[in-house]
Amino acid sequence: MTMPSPNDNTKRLLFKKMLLIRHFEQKIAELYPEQEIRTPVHLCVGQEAVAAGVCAHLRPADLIFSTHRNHGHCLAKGMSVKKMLAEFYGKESGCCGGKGGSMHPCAPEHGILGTSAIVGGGIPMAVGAAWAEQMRNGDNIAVAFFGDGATEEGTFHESLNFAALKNIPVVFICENNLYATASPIRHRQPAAGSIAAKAKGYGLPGELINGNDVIEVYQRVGEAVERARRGQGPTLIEAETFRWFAHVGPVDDTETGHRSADELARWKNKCPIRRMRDHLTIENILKSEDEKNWSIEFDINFAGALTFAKESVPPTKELLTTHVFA
Amino acid sequence: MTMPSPNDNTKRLLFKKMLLIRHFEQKIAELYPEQEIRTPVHLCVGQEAVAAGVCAHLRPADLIFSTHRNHGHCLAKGMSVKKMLAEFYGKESGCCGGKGGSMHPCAPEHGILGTSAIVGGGIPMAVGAAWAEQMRNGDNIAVAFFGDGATEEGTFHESLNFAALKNIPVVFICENNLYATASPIRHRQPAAGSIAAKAKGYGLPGELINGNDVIEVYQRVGEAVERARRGQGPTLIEAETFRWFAHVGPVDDTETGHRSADELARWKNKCPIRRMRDHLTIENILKSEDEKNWSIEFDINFAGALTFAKESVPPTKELLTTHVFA
Amino acid sequence: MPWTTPSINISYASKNSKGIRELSYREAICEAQRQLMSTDSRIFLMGEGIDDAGGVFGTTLGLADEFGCERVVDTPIAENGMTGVAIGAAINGMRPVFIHMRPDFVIISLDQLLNHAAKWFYMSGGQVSVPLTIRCVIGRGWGSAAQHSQNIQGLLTHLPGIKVLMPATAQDAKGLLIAAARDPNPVVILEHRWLFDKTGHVPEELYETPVGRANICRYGSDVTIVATSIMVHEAMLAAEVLAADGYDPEIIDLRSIKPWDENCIAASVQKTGRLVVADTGHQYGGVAAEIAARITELCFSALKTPVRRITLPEAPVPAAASLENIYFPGQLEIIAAVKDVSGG
Amino acid sequence: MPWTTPSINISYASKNSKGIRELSYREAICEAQRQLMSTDSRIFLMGEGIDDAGGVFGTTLGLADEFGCERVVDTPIAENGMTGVAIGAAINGMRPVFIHMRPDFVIISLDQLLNHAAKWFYMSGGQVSVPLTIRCVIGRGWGSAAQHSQNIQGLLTHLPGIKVLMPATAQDAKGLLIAAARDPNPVVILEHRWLFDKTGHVPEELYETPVGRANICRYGSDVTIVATSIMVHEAMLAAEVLAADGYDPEIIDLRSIKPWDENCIAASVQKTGRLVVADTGHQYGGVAAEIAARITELCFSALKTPVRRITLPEAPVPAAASLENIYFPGQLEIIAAVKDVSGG
Ligand SMILES: Cc1ncc(C[n+]2csc(CCOP(=O)(O)OP(=O)(O)O)c2C)c(N)n1
Ligand SMILES: Cc1ncc(C[n+]2csc(CCOP(=O)(O)OP(=O)(O)O)c2C)c(N)n1
Ligand SMILES: [Mg+2]
Ligand SMILES: [Mg+2]
Repeated sequence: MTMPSPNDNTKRLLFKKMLLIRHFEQKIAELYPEQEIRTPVHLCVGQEAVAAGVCAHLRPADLIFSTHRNHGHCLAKGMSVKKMLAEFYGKESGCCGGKGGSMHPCAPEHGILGTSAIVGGGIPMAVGAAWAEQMRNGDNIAVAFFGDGATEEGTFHESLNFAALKNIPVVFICENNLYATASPIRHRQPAAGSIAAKAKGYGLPGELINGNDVIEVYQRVGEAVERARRGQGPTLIEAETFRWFAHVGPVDDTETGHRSADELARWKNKCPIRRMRDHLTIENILKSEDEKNWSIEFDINFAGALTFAKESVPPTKELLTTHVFA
Repeated sequence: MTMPSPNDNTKRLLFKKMLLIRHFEQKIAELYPEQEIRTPVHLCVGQEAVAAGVCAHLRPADLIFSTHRNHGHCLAKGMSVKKMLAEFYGKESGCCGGKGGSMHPCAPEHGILGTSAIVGGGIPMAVGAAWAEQMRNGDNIAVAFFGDGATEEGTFHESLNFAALKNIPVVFICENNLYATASPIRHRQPAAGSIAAKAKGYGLPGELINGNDVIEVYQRVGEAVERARRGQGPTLIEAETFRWFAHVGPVDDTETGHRSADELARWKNKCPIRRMRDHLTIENILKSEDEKNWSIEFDINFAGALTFAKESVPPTKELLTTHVFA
Repeated sequence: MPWTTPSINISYASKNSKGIRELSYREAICEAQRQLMSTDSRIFLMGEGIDDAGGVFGTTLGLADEFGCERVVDTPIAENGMTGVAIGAAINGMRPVFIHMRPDFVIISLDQLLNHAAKWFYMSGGQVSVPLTIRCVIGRGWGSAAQHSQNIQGLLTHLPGIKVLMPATAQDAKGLLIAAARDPNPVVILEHRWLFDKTGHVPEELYETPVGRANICRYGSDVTIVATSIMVHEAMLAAEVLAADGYDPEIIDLRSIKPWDENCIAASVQKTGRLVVADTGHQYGGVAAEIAARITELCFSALKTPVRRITLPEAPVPAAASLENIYFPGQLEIIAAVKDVSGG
Repeated sequence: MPWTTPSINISYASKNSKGIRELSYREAICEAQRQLMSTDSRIFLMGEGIDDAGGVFGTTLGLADEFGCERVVDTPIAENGMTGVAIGAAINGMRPVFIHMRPDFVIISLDQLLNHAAKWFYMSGGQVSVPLTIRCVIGRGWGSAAQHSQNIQGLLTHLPGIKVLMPATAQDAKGLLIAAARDPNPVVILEHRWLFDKTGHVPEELYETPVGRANICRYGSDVTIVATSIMVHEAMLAAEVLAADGYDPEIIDLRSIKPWDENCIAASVQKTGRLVVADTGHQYGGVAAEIAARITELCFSALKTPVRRITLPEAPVPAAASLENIYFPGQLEIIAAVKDVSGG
């Protein structure tokens, strides 16, 4: 029941999506020192394959629930760069009207019904949203993205139990980047256990995959998405990956704490984008000008979005107490 | 590494302890309609083998953390019938000075540092108490008793994770009596999962045992206690059993809800006390007058305790606001 | 009790109301849920053991049979996670009513309630609201002690983003629950178990008691008593004694704890010059503190004496009957307070 | 700031104090922990990432190296469970200090804090107390928004059984933390991140700032300003402006939020006849509501105007700088309030 390898076009799209995310994050990293983005940014450089590989299977009406580290997921799901950037710049034209900042993006038209920055907070909401679909006999599904740290919260367990009990069309995607802030996973979880292995306790399939191989992500998550859509219930996927920047901000955190430059270098060698580029090159799928063209496309788009974001007006004080209640 | 079968004397003591618990609970059931015990009672008739088999391994300085359904655990750990009864009768001489009622017994001298009636509430406390022992290089251990329902709470997961991470000397004893209040486990947990199986996700031993066979409980828990004491970490034990009375009070709840008279009858057939009596009889360990003598002993003890409880004074109003702070 | 009749504010039961029957508070809640589920397929009930023989103190009896276990959902014991699940369903088009048997269990879910439900609409810039209703039975007595008898309105009202209702009558038990279920925001309703048998005149139709409006249960002239939940009944009992002694209290059932009807209370205090607030909760920063602080701001010159608060003592709930009996204030405390603020 | 010097209340640093240095609030906290751990083997620190390079905004720097990771314990992300673990350790002879980077995460642990820690001693009839200290960094700014910038003292003070402290100076940051760690009860300390760089004169020795005592930072005659945490500094800034305009405010640093020093404040209000309360938290049932309600009870006839509360607006914390800047009140609001209660 393994999903076949994606076709050439899909592979190109996966690659392009990863490039888009990397491009966005690097731009944010460049702009951040200007101090005009006055909201904490949790960059996902190094983790692009998961967002791209998962969201490639999702329809606009499928839902995703993300975390503080949401940029990649949101972009992969279709969120507008303009609205996201305007939100980062604290503008009324932002995806949350300036009220959410970088940690709570919302774009209902793309299946993003809001984002929690409480670790573990979004997992049960994904289950509930998928349950609503099930109750209506819809065939949309929900995906919960979360980190390794989130699997330590009680909500992770409570969510798996309920999703398994009710056979809810949700896919749990844990991006295990081996750290939670500066805390290594060995400080937080027993070495003899594993995140994927926890699924068995609920009678669910649990799979450990290479989160830096977008084709593997695409195939394995594709099966999980299909299972969910066919009414065969949830899956827990642990995708091993690594973030390149520090927990928050465009900062190098190696040698100041538990992460070492060595460890980072090893993971940079496993760069998901380079890996896919190599693959596409060998397979002759990538045209020589593709990357350059895309890069120009991203630059133009981003520049337009940035102008939009910078020129938009900030929310005025009458908006301070609106939207407390609907 | 299986613990040998208990010797004859231990078997007699296990049996006697079960009888004590049964006797106590039945007396409470008889007295309850008088409406002088003005606190909810969660009777454990049918589940005596777990309390007896577990606590037989514990020293006074070992700690237990129990639940709303705590009478058996407390009695097995050495709690005075007098003080417990006085507490039920709302007296100052009770084990909590009348402030706790039936759900929060406390007897530090017997390793009972208080009891939570929040489902799942006591589990992390057991881990923390055992951690304190570990930090002091002590060799006392802690036992967390809890029901099947409690394994649905996030604290169960958080506790297992931390205990496994730090190799904490704690034994998790889940009494799976198949119900939480009137709610059957199939309403609450996926059929394909299991409580004991969850241990694997944390790299812990997890065992499903017959909670109505006091010898099996004694042997299997004995191994877990020894592992904990030797610094080999925690164990999760799921003991299958059944309660005879309704969730709360001396009530028959069959045919009014999800529990059926049939199901109860089947479990009464598996009565842990009868099972052990049969075994002791076959093995010729029980003297013919034993049970009668013990019963007289329990009666006399209980009668004295009851008089004490009834004659003790209730806490007076100056005590209403004492003990808020130490 | 006589006052349950006049207190039906006919203005919010429509003109051609299908008739008014004597129903208990319990029956009124059950009827509200039945009518809500019959008329809105998005509404469903969830909670621990809500389909069992007890039927949440009788308030969900028959509903599982009528609507099936997909709409009357027995849940795992996982208050925080299940609240998150409810929020997820709510933002995706459903209207969950999550039922808790005890307020203490709501405390476990405060992460999802306060960090999530209360903030979701705001954080999304007004795009995604959370039409979630939490029903929670409160109560007291029978030695249930510190972890099973708390009053939590003071915790729920403090942070912005959640509405809190406490019906004192059968009419409002129905009307406020309907209002809550139709509200696009998170609303918590605290229902007092000791009121479940109390009857009142309840319209048959589906009507809303407006959120944010208090109810004047007794008109009076020389002191205002604002009460919540069962304290409304204690106040009405107190009024009989007080009236015999020559006092003429005005009694206001707050009903809607947040938002609350400060205009109604301020108008009363402008008239009476004296205010006693009788809440079922604790004192420090409780509902009574807010009313006292705010009404003092609004009516400073009218107030002849400081606002008197009747609240729980500064201790957890004790188990022993001897202590429990004196723990919960009632009509005696209200009588004493009224006499005291009235100068003896 | 000049007032940090006179506000050292020498009475609780002992006579033969080993000397007073200029230390930052951050350093004072760090020193308190170092001295506590050096002198009491039962004390240990725990929390998410507390051993990392940032060292909880610098307040735990060096401690993991000095005391080892068994006493400076990096924990899983599981606030409720780990609070339960801390309680278990506390009742079994240890003295945990559980550190949270943000108040919002404490909300996740309210089951263990409010249902357990706050009630354990009472439920046990005075046998088992919970010597647990929770340190929590509060703050604001940089678009951290609704789930990372809350003020929770209003939630923690409502139910009986927990003490809540909010140091505004380096001296108290050290003295109150020591008092908390030695207290046999659960104590929550809320430390404001914007104060971490502020310096003060801090005694070298291990001293306690007494819990339940306020600190008069400025003596004045015509209005009392009670402030919490960073609002104390805003009030001191406001006082300079107000003094230039002919006002003479008395400024009281509440410090100990629960229990609180009602005698100190009442005495001041008896003198000044006017009270402004400036809290960092929300209004409904917040700390300011309690102080307003209680002081009005105690000083009704002395009060010339109703107590004025300065609190957060009734909304979650917004992200955009344009909104965030006006969300948090400061000296301007205090100046306006003082002028207003003083009749223009
Ligand atoms: C409940 C809660 N506790 C703590 C935090 C602070 N915090 C923010 S992100 C983070 C680490 C999360 O780690 P992980 O889940 O692995 O996600 P990653 O950052 O690695 O993507 C922590 C502890 C939080 N936001 N919420
Ligand atoms: C957090 C919490 N939720 C709900 C309850 C109400 N309640 C009391 S006992 C119980 C069932 C517990 O079931 P289980 O853990 O299996 O224990 P058992 O009663 O079967 O021994 C429930 C739901 C509670 N006390 N605490
Ligand atoms: Mg991580
Ligand atoms: Mg059970």
